[in-house]
Amino acid sequence: MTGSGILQGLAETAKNFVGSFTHPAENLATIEYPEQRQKLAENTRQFPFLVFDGTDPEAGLRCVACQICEKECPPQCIYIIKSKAKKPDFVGKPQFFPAVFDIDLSVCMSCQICVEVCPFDAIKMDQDFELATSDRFQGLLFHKDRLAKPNSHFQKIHPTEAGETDTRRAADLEKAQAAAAKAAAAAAASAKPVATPANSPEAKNPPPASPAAGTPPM
Amino acid sequence: MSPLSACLVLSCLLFACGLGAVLIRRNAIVVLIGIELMLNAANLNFVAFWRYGPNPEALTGLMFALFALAIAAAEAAVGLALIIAVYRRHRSSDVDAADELRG
Amino acid sequence: MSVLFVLLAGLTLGAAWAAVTLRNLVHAALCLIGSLAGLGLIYIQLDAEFLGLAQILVYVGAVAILIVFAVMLVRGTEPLVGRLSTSPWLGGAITVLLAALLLWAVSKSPRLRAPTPPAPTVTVKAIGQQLTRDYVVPLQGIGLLLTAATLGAALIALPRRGSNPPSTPP
Amino acid sequence: MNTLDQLPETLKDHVVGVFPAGLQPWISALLAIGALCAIFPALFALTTVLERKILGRIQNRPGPNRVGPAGFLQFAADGIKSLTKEDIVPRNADRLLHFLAPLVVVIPPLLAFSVLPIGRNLVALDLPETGLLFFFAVGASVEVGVFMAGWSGGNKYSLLGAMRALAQLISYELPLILSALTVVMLTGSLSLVAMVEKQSAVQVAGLHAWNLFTPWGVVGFLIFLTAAAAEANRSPFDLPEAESEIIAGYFTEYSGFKFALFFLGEYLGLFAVCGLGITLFLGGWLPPFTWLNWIPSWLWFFGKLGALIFFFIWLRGTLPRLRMDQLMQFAWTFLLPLTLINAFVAGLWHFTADWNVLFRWALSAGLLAAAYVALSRPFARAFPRRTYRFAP
Repeated sequence: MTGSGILQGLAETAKNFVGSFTHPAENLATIEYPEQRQKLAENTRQFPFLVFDGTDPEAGLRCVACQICEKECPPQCIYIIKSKAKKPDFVGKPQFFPAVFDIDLSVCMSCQICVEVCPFDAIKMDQDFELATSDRFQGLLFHKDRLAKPNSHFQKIHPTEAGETDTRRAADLEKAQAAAAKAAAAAAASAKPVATPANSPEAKNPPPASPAAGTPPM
Repeated sequence: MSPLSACLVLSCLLFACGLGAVLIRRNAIVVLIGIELMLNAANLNFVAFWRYGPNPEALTGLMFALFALAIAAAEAAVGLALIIAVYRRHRSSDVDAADELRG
Repeated sequence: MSVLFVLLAGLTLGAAWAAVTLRNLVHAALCLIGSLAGLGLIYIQLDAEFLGLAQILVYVGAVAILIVFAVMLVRGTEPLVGRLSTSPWLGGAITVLLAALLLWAVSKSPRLRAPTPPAPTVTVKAIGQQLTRDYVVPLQGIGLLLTAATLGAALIALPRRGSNPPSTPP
Repeated sequence: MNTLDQLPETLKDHVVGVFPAGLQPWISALLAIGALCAIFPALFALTTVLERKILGRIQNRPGPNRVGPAGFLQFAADGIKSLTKEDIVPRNADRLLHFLAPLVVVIPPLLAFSVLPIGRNLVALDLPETGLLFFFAVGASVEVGVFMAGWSGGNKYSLLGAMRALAQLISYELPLILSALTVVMLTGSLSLVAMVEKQSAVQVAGLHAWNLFTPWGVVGFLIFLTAAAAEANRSPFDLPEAESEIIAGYFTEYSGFKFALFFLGEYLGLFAVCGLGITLFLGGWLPPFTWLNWIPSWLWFFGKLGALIFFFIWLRGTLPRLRMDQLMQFAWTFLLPLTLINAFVAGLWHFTADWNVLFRWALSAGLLAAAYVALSRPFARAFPRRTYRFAP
């Protein structure tokens, strides 16, 4: 019958139309941004950010300004100036730290190469995309203060990766402390046969053997 | 200047416009427009005489105009079909172009 | 001679004059539509309501589109080249002569002095009854004629099977 | 009941009464024009929003709900947007025609509204002799506007769109007029008010004798709706402004306010044709049952108008667009013959008035069903149902 196709079509759309009122949850597929938000996949990545331990972004900053990421970055959008002074890192070994660390987000293409090459887990990819700004020049050039975010943020957005990083860092810390303790004991043993007073100065600040910083898993 | 004579003057002038177009203009479409005008001028006469005539109840003028309307529409259709056929043959809608029959 | 009639007559005449004198064919066709619509309104003003509206429906609705389609198919939209006509004076003289003759006849005829009769009441039922009683044969004739005209027009305008496709003008 | 029903009429009489006698006919005409020019464009504004919301709901999305309460100020946003947009006129356009075309497309539907009986004696222009003829004469002049729009833009695509639109308008005008003539044949007069009067006869169980409740009425109404959809360039017949094929059809070269005027003209055309359909087949302002006439008559008219508009929007959400050849073949080989047969069956219905209702219905409905099947077979063979490898 010629008209039957039309009637079936009309019935189908009528079902949709009525369904959208009776039980909107199943029928209406729209997520009304910005009130409702879509749950982002775990390894979604937008732009990099610097991770710092503890609460003080200056002291706890993991970045040691080794500038590998600056060299590796394909669009060259990272700009680092190494500071002269040093500060102890998480195992207590004095390291340099970046005086200036800029990333031009308008150039960055979110390729995550900087995260892969960073030996110190200092830079990770953030999931924040609401960065619209009216200032075309300085608006998207983020400086160190704006890039630094606590490790807790990193754990919130990338839980699995953060977990692995933390366990690895904890293992390194113990290895370094064990090495330091062993070195202290060795120093104490070698100092004891000569004279007991010699071991007091080394024991206080034993030169920590530089920890073989495990290269982060590729 | 009774309304009847006003209508007649108007239809004369319309008829003159139509005739002028037919005689003067070279383009076939304008000739057809002229013919349409002439037909409608005649129609106007019929309606004017029916309206101001002795017994309008007879409706003769009106009926004549109605039939003339239908015929004019049919004539326009056939006329335009002829123009398109002539155009396809002579590649131009100029009335003077179709003159093969001239001796 | 009401003001409305003069206005409508002016509109119709002006549009008719424009329809025949304009060089651009599409404008001419549209002016023809204007004049025919004006004529329809004059019919309504002459209490021939049914005829006036039928005129608008037939002409403004259908015949105008017919003429405009013909203008398109005959590629009349290119600006006309050359003079409007080869022998304007002869045609013009005949037209003016005829118009003068008609106008003289109109002004002389005795009937025009008669008083204007009251407006007749035209009911569509009366028209219908006339059509189906006194004018049955012409009605069937018109039906036949219109069918023949439509078929004829279609056949003439259709390209012959196998005739060469319309080549572009030289 | 009567006060609310005649409210617009009494209101107008009060206002007209204030003016001196000489001016009164002019004032009452002005009021009627003002009312029509206010109600229907307002209905247009409401319909644009309703259309987008209903289409959204059909496609499982909520539709516009940002501007105003639940999105019902969206028409103001669209209006302001189209008013502030730059009005570009192409260089080799024919300026005068380019300017006149939207007017010639918008004014006729407004004229057509004056003839429609909106309420119990609420008709702006009561033409006792030629109401329907006035409606079609005015409706036919939209085609001139469509051509002017298509040609004046100087753009080949818009001219092509205008040609398509004209072919469609003309070939669907025939079934529209003939199915309306079927009703005229049985009402005996061209006046729309008389048509509604005739449908107010009470048959059985207080049911008003709408023309829809007869076999030829149902088929006539369906044909009328199909032709009305084509006449208003709606849903399956919106080929002339098919964005996918020829950009925006005959109003490609328009922007800003003129484009909004075309949009307005199209919707007003739809309301006019729907209004006529209601007057012819759905008993104008008559309630279906006599005990329902405590609801004012003009509310019935606008209620039915809303129902028809919903139906057209629903149709738009369902059916894909017809190809040009399907469109033309459907009009000439299916719709027109069916309309003629329907006119014949209506005549039969009239002359079998004294038969038993059952026989009468069986005869007419049987004839129409046979005609429908006979006519749809060649059409279905010409356009066979497409079979897809993976879709059902």
